[in-house]
Amino acid sequence: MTAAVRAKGAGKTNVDRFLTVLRVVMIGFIAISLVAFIAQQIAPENPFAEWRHGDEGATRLSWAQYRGLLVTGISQGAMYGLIALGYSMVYGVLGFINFAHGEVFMVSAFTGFIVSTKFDAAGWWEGAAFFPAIIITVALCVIVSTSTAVIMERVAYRRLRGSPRLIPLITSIGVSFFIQEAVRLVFGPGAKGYPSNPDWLEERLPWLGIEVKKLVVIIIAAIAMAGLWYFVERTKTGKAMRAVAEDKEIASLMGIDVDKTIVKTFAVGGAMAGVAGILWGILFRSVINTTGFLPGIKAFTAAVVGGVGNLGGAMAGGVSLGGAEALGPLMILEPWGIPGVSQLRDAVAFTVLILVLLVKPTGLFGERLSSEERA
Amino acid sequence: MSAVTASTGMPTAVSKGAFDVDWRQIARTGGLLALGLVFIALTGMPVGLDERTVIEPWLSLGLLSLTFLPFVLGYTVGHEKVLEGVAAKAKGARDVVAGAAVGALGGLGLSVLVVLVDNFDLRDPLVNWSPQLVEMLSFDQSVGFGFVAWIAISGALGAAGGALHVLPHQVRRAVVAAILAVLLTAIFESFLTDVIDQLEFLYASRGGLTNVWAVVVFVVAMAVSLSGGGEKLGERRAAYQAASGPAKNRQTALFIAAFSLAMIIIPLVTGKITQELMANVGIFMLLALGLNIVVGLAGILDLGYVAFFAVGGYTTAVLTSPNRGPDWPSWVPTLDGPGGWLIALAVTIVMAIFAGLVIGAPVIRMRGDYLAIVTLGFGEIIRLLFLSDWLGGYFNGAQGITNIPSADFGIFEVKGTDPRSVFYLVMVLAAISIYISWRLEHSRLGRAWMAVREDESVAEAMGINTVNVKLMAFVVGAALASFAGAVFSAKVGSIFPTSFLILVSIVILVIVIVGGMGNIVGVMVGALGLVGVLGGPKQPGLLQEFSEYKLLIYGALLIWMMLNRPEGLVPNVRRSRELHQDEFLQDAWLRGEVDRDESTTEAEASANLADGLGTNGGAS
Amino acid sequence: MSHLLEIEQLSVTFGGLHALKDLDFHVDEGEIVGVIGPNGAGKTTFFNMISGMVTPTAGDIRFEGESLIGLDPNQVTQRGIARTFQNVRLFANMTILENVMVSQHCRAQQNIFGALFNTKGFKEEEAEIRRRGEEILGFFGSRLVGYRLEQPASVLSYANRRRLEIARAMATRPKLILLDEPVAGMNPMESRELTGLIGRLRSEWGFTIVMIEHDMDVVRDVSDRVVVLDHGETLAQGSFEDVSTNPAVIEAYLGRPLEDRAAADRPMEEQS
Amino acid sequence: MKKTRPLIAVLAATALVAAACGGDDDDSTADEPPAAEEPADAEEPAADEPVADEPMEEGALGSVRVEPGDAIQIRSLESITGDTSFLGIPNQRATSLAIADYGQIKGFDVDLGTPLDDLCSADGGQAAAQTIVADEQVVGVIGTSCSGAATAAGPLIGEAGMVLFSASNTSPALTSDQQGNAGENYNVGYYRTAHNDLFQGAAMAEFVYNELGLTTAAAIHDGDPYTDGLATAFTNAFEELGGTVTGYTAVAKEDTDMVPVLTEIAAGSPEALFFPIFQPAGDFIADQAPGVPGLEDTVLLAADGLLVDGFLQLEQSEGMYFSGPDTRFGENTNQSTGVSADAVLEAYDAEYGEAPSAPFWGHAYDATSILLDAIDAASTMDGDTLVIDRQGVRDYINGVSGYSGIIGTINCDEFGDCGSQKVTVIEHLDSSDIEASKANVVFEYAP
Repeated sequence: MTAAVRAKGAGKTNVDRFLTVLRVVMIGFIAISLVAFIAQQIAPENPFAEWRHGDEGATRLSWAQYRGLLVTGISQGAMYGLIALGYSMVYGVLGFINFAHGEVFMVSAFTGFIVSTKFDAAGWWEGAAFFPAIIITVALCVIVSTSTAVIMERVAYRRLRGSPRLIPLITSIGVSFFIQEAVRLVFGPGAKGYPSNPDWLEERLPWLGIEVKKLVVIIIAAIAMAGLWYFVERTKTGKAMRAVAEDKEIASLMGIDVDKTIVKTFAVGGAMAGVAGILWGILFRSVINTTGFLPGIKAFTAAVVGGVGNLGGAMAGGVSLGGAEALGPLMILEPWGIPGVSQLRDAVAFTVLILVLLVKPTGLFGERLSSEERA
Repeated sequence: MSAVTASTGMPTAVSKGAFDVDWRQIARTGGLLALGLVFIALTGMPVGLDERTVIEPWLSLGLLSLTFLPFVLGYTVGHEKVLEGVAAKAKGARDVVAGAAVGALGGLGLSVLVVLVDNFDLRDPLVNWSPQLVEMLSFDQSVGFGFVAWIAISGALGAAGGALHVLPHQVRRAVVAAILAVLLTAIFESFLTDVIDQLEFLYASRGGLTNVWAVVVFVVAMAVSLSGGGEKLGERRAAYQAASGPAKNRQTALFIAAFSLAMIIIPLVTGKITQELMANVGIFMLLALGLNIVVGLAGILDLGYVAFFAVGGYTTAVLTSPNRGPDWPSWVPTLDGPGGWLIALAVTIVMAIFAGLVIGAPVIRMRGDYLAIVTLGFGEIIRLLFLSDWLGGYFNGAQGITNIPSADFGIFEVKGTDPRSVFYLVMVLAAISIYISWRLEHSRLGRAWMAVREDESVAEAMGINTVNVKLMAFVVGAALASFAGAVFSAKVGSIFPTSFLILVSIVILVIVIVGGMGNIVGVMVGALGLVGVLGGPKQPGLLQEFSEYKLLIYGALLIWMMLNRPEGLVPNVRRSRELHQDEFLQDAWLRGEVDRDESTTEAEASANLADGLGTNGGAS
Repeated sequence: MSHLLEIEQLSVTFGGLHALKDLDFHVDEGEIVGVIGPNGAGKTTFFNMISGMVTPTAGDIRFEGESLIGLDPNQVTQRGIARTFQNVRLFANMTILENVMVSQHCRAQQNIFGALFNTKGFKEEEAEIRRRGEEILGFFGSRLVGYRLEQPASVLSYANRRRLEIARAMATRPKLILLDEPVAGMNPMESRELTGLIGRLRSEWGFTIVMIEHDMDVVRDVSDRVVVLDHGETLAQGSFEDVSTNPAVIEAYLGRPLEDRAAADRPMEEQS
Repeated sequence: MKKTRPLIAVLAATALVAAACGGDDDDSTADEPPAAEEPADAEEPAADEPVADEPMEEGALGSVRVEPGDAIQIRSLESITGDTSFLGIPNQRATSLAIADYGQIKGFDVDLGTPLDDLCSADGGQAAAQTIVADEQVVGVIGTSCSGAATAAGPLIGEAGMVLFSASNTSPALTSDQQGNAGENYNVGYYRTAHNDLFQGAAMAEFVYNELGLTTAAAIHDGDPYTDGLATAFTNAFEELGGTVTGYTAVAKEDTDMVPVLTEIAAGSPEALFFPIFQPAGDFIADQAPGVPGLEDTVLLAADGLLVDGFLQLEQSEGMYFSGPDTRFGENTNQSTGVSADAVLEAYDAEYGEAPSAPFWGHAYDATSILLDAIDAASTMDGDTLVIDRQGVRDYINGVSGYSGIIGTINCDEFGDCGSQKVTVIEHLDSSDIEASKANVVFEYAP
């Protein structure tokens, strides 16, 4: 905390100087990369073009390709955002990172797989029957993921209230591994394929060229986000949540049942992850027991990028991160002629996290934390 | 919730009746047991471990995986936590009844499962929903037999568990010890026969203790326990802990000497399997010792600790292997031949320190939990860089660096094909690590780490440069991890990015936590118990059969430890105080120990208490 | 002449709220200055700012002629300013001796190699740190020494915790000690005793002391000079007698509803 | 404290037992490892052999004596847990079937012992190999599943005089570059029936360039040594043929959103895209590639990693080409056991209730029967005792030529490559009839 408010001048240590250099280097690197990228895209004959793979020269992307990248980034980011909401809410209320939140998402995607294959076998996953089928599937996914989150809280976290804050974090790592492994053992290793989507979902919109399913993902994410916002800002339960997030003790003095509110927070976060899970299933049509792990961590990254505790920020952070992942390797690394940039995508995502925490530790849109959490 | 009779220190035989039990609690525990058993059955453990015999011919590891829970829960359901000075419930038939009820309820879960599996086909999502499961659960008899059998077996085990309460304290301990002795002798068959070939007579030819020897082991263990063998050890330990000053130092020295001697002798008499196992344990012990400094002493949760292991491994590999990437400039030497490894080790340590600084500096000012995630990110970044095609010219990407020569010391060569030599090398490095940890813990740096762990901003106000101090923890931890990396690459002879997954960080963390954060002995016990028995992320342990379930057990263990024993098996006194601060304060308050020699008013004591709780939450 | 501590036009705002405003203040070597004022007057913020935990929005703090602005708390301590906390913040799980030893960190020279190789210099310094620790604890009579040395600080009584906090501040070898309500929560006998100790801190150890205190008896007994803060501004300065008869001060203490004070006090507790 | 007491008692008990039983012959056990302390009067040759007391004719590596009533020991070392178990389990099972079909050798049973796990990693392979070599009765090992495991296990097993015979390692480093140069990790005593990656890469390149007539191609691997090696082999061979490689990149195994990497590939507008990776990443590439502008008409090709039912059943895999070992075993019959491929599959299904999950079961079966043949050929009877000459086992396998196995005709080269070296490319037409697709061979490569 002291770092955030330090004035320039006397107290600079070597670490500070190193960090300043690091910030400058990272931002400078990104700036140069972007310039190089743009130069390479505009004109194949320029000094930057030679940075690329030697003789091949610069390759230019078409508008359709940019659009494809952007849409995929946003739809991926929307899912990160949905998961990030759960992180953000739990962090806001309990002040710890629920590492296992990604597994809630995975459990939902798994439920979706099981239910959808059953519907498919019954011939319900196409034609008009698809709509009732998908609604039932979504409902089941949300129910399962919500219960997972609530059980998790009851079994693993409730007893840890008030213990040093790294303890629940470590516990949640254990929970995460346990769920991952339990799913692998009970449902078998290997990827599970969703049935094929109805054709209309796979088609592209004539005027935008966007795949319908990605558009659906973005729209549903937006609706879920709006619903959540309404819930937290306007309903009584939502207000109770904010009160608990601000100060548990005072909230309980005000007659708010803190335990219940915390359970509700987990439930709402779980439901959001549940929605993300089934969207994931429709978008990628495949799920494996580790599906939740990396997206979970990335979603946390998204929450930090947007500013922890800030719901709108979580969504914005998710979309930013999705965009950065989709475009970053191509725009930042590729211009330097680095081969196999997509391999480094996760590295880019984590670098975004580090950069945000170095440059703006409160996230792009500011944190909303209770006073005790800000320490 | 009735029957509270005053405890007179002896189990009161009189109780209000065998059926005067808390039925709600029983229903709850029984339900949980049923769920747990069904879950275990569906993970495939019973069938998967059925091949492995524990006691020939009737008890397999698979069967054991289903039967130990009813016993344990049967015991715990009757088990009331007795607070000193608070009345306890009377023991007696009601414990047995409660245990039996819980066991039977749990068994009912399996009974229902066997009927369901037999009649419905859910194999599509549930892979272990198989005919083999039915076969196993019904003991190759009819399903009806299985149905009845599980209620009976589980009920009987629960009752047996509950019956333990009825036994006098000493006998109870002896029985538990004897059961454990039989199971351990059976389960550690491969280890015991590897250490002493002649022990093979204990076991049947296809594995498993024979009935006769099972009984013998049981009786012997019981006799030893009843004769007070265990007690004496316990007394010795207590005496050691109570001792202080030169007496304690002498005892410590004696213990260290005995331990070192054992470490030198054991590999000489054991076979290669054990040596290999111990070499692997040693590598993880090195890693855990390093992480212990970071997490245990300085209180920094580093989830990317594997990065330093990777840096250590790769640096040594690059410096010694002729097969490193082609893009290295020629001035980077290839150090094979005598002493080469030592020089490489020196460079490796420097590189690890450098990595520690580079990774540490950006994260060190972050909040504890942010730091955890960011270090995890760094761990991944480092692995991805080693894996990438971009740096493939240096680190061979996915193909890894192979043909890493053995560590040649001229007079003594440490090579992977000779696990004993690896073990000795690891032990020397572990001794160095332990020495470093111990020296630093008791220096001003160690005190500063503790202060930072307790309350960072106060530490800062007391003139401690917390950034430097934490960075130092990072760097020392990194250097110790690089030891492990250097040995690892010389031992395996090849190094791939897949050896450095996040999982490794987590496993090391589990070792530190299970053993006891901040305690060197605890870390050693943790490494031995976890990597030695269950196995490391890519290393088999004694229980090779468990490798499929290893991570599940790691996860469950982590949760259980955090909930019930956050200070670990061998706790660091201070650390455990910290983790149980409220309880300590309450205890102290209850016992009136807050301040005997002063006029302590009640208000003061409660202020005391409140204050303790306050600092508890405030530290970050 | 130049003062030991000199504060000029110091201001700080928290989210638009002026916690301190244009504060001028100075302490001379060997003085004991009492800082009083109603709750929420900005006293603790004032200490936090001197000790580097909060960076002022404007103004300057000079210690021995050098500015402290922008320094980390540990650097401030290094320069010779130590403090205690209003809500006693000991290292509760470290032993009493360790609490005092760890506070000498910034006065010790030995590095990691000394510790590793157990050099002569290291051993001597450790012994010296220990000796000094015991000496400082001995200052408080028999309460913190003997068998107590190896006990965790958490077992201490409230009063003893306050004493240990002062001992810990002394261990950093400061020139100036900032005491934040040193006798809060003590019974009259204990606070009388501590008042005497504060006087001895100056006479025997040569510390200059700035002290926030609500107990007017203590303030009167030891302070050479008293500063009254209210709403982040200096209300009055001078000897206790002058100040206590100042009508503005009386007004500030009596003329405000309690709730108001409590609310205004909150932001200052945030620096943890 | 209370809780730890029983444990202590157990330890004490164990220690007592150990002391009691170990006491009387402690000395003899302690000397057994060929350490250094032994007095210099020992004249026995290379002390590794425990029972080399009889000076009989034997090869440089010593021999194994199997007493009457004992069994000949071989081991299985495959990846049988975790994500790669789909690869290792069929190998291990086929090995058991082959042993059962083969029957006794000179009246001695063959025992596979407890199946060992290579954990698909170097460290796992090494640890398991250490377990194997601890038992000096072991003659040979069928395994490993993963090349990385063989890299670490090979030296140990080779040094112990045993043979390591793999059914699914394909890395050129383990054998040779096919030009007569030993690979970096070649060890004497290592053999495999799987094809060398260089073959498959060349086969695919040949197919794309000559059969499909495409001149530009790109390749994607997933950071697995196998896929990286194969993709490299393909691009090298393709360029050698005169084609242009427009892109060579990688994804992470956990990636799901492939649009960025495909866009990167699309920038070079390749006519063919070879991604010899595994599920699930392969699913996403096949699914998303047609939607990326610039890749609509690109021919998608994959290798045996995706030649699995789970992938072939996906609609999006239709129209793709797959290279892989020739799995049209049909009437092929193993000459040692006289069992045909179909019969093995039938037995497999009867025993394990499912079809093999990876195509290397036939390779494992043949590897096992060749090893057993070699043991038969290299062993002699000494009274009632069977004496197996370790060097003889190797010599026999080195000399294998024209062996007719389930996977075809097997010839071993000097670096242990014993595969039938026949790679086929199939065209996948119908995701609802994958058996037909598997049989739809459009290209054969057998140099």
